[in-house]
Amino acid sequence: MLLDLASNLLLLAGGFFFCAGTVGLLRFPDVYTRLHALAKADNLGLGCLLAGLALKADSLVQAIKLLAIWPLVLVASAVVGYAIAHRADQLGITPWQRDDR
Amino acid sequence: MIGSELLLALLLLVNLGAALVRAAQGPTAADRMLAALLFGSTGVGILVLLAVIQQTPALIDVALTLALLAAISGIAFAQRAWSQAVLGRRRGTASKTEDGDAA
Amino acid sequence: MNAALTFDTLLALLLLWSAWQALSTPKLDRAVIMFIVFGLLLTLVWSRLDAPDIALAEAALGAGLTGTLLLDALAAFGQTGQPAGNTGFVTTIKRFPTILVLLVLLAALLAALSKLPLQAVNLPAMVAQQMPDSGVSHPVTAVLLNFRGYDTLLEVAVLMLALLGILTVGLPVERPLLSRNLLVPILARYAVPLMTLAAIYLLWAGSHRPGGAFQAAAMLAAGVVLLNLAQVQPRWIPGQHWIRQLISAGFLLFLCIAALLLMLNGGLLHYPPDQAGLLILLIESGLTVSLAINLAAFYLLRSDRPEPLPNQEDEP
Amino acid sequence: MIRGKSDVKIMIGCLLRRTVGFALVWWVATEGNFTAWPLAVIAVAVTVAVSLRLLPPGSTPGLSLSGMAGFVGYFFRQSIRGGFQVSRLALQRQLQLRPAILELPVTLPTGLPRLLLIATLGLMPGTLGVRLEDDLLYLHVLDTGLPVVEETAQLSGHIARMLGVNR
Repeated sequence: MLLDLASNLLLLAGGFFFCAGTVGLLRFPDVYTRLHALAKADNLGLGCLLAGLALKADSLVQAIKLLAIWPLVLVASAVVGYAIAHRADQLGITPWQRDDR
Repeated sequence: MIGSELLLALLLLVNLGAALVRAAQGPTAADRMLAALLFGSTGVGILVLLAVIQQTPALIDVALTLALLAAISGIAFAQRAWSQAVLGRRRGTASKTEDGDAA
Repeated sequence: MNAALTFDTLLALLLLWSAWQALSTPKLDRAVIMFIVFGLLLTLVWSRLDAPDIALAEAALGAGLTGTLLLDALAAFGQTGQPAGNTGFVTTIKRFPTILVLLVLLAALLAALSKLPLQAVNLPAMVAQQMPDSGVSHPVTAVLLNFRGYDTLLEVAVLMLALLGILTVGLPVERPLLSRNLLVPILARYAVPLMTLAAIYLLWAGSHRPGGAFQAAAMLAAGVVLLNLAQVQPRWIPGQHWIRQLISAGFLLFLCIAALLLMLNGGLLHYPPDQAGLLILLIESGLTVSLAINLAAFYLLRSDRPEPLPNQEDEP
Repeated sequence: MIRGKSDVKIMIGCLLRRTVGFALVWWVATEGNFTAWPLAVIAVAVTVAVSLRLLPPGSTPGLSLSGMAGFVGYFFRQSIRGGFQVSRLALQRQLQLRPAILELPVTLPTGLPRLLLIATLGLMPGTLGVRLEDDLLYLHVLDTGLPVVEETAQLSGHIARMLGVNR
């Protein structure tokens, strides 16, 4: 089935982005860069995952309900990301710079 | 195709475990909080997958609740809790750990 | 290959590890954040155990409200709490009576546990048998509000007692926000109507699927807390009597209906099967409002004495 | 504050839009179950009342539908790009980050348009809003070589078209 294939591909992509976000959280050097990793990779991962599951949903309204989770998480993570970056800046945390030795 | 969802849920759970390492290491309070935020978004993903795997649509409501509420502790952290005293150090560099006791 | 078993084992290990981290660290911020993480893992555990009701309550209370409350407490105490690691000889002596009492309690509990008959009654079957008389179609709501209504009554009373305790010990003074940003008020103004709708949805859902008064109240209380963080809703002060009146109102409604049924039917909270559905919805609505204000009061109720040191740091 | 006829019109339009909107949300949440319609009516009424209290009619800008379609399309494209870019940066054997804080002038009017810009930039490739001071936006960027200025201008354009304001 084409739909099943597309759904599984989306699920796979979701898993990939989630992993990339976690690797970013572990490897990136400071608060700001880690926020980047979370805000972009994780949210895209969740979007792919929800879209993949929505393709397999029993009814249209259930698919919409699944997809409706995404904007909620997006808005929340955008506001929290800005709040934490703003507070970090206010505390005088300077962004990590590459030491060009 | 329940198998693929279960494997993906397992993968996300491994991600949570890795994020738990970041929450334990810090070095700053903000880094721990970021790990908690990752728990929020990844947790929503796992809950939705479990809803499909276990055929329990009610878990989608749980995911929705989590999505609506996960932001509040992050905002409370940024606006009320994160102060210089908690932070300790001005430069947030990964090489130095603030906690000598980081597990 | 058994992916489900691997998943459950890993989940259990993560849960135990985060619990250990939260308890063992001497640093308060780490303990609090680990506790938030622990709550999120617990939500997943309840989901795996096929208990979506408890998962929903844990997601609403544990991940949303408790974490926020603890972070607020952390900000109030700072890092001044002495490290937990100083176990000198004197402290051990001081703690000895406490440890002794706890050990005796543990022994008593273990003794009681060993006497407990295993699988004495088949509870799910009994619940299913009585379901037609309960007035609702979701077993957990039926158990909580019909078959064991007095239990819920007592739980609500416990929350009220907690608030009474806070009022007795003395409210903390209000502290201004450390940081303000312009996005949070906008988020609050757009999100809180949605959270209200979600709360009523959870209340409705409680009659036939996971949901109910506690979860709806937690959602509403979280909305009030968000409004407070956005500086749309100012702190509550003890002089505002409507807070106490509303908190008592839900409890009193529950009590009145219970007393009425006692007089009519001769049993505490024995609903007549025909009106059970409506009565339960009425009680749940009253409880939701009371519980929401009670939960939000833990966070919003502050002493009306002024803050001695204003500490404004941010742009207006 | 309802004074003239036009205010009444605004009020009615606002009520109508919000009622329909929240009823749709209720329909999705209950998965199309309308057995409990009296409760649904109460729920929508309470929600509309709360939303009127928090966002009085006239405080929300009118949305242009075509502008919104453009914004959503741009948002999708850019968030996919952003996800790929962060993944690439995270998975490289050696970290290739060249982060910095840039100052950009903002031309969007104050209020919602600016705030939407900051919020959206946090989800776009390589940018994260840090501070807004007068007309200057401080952005943390992952790589100084990225076309941040052009992309921010494009995003501002989409927001301006969606909300019907000048950039």
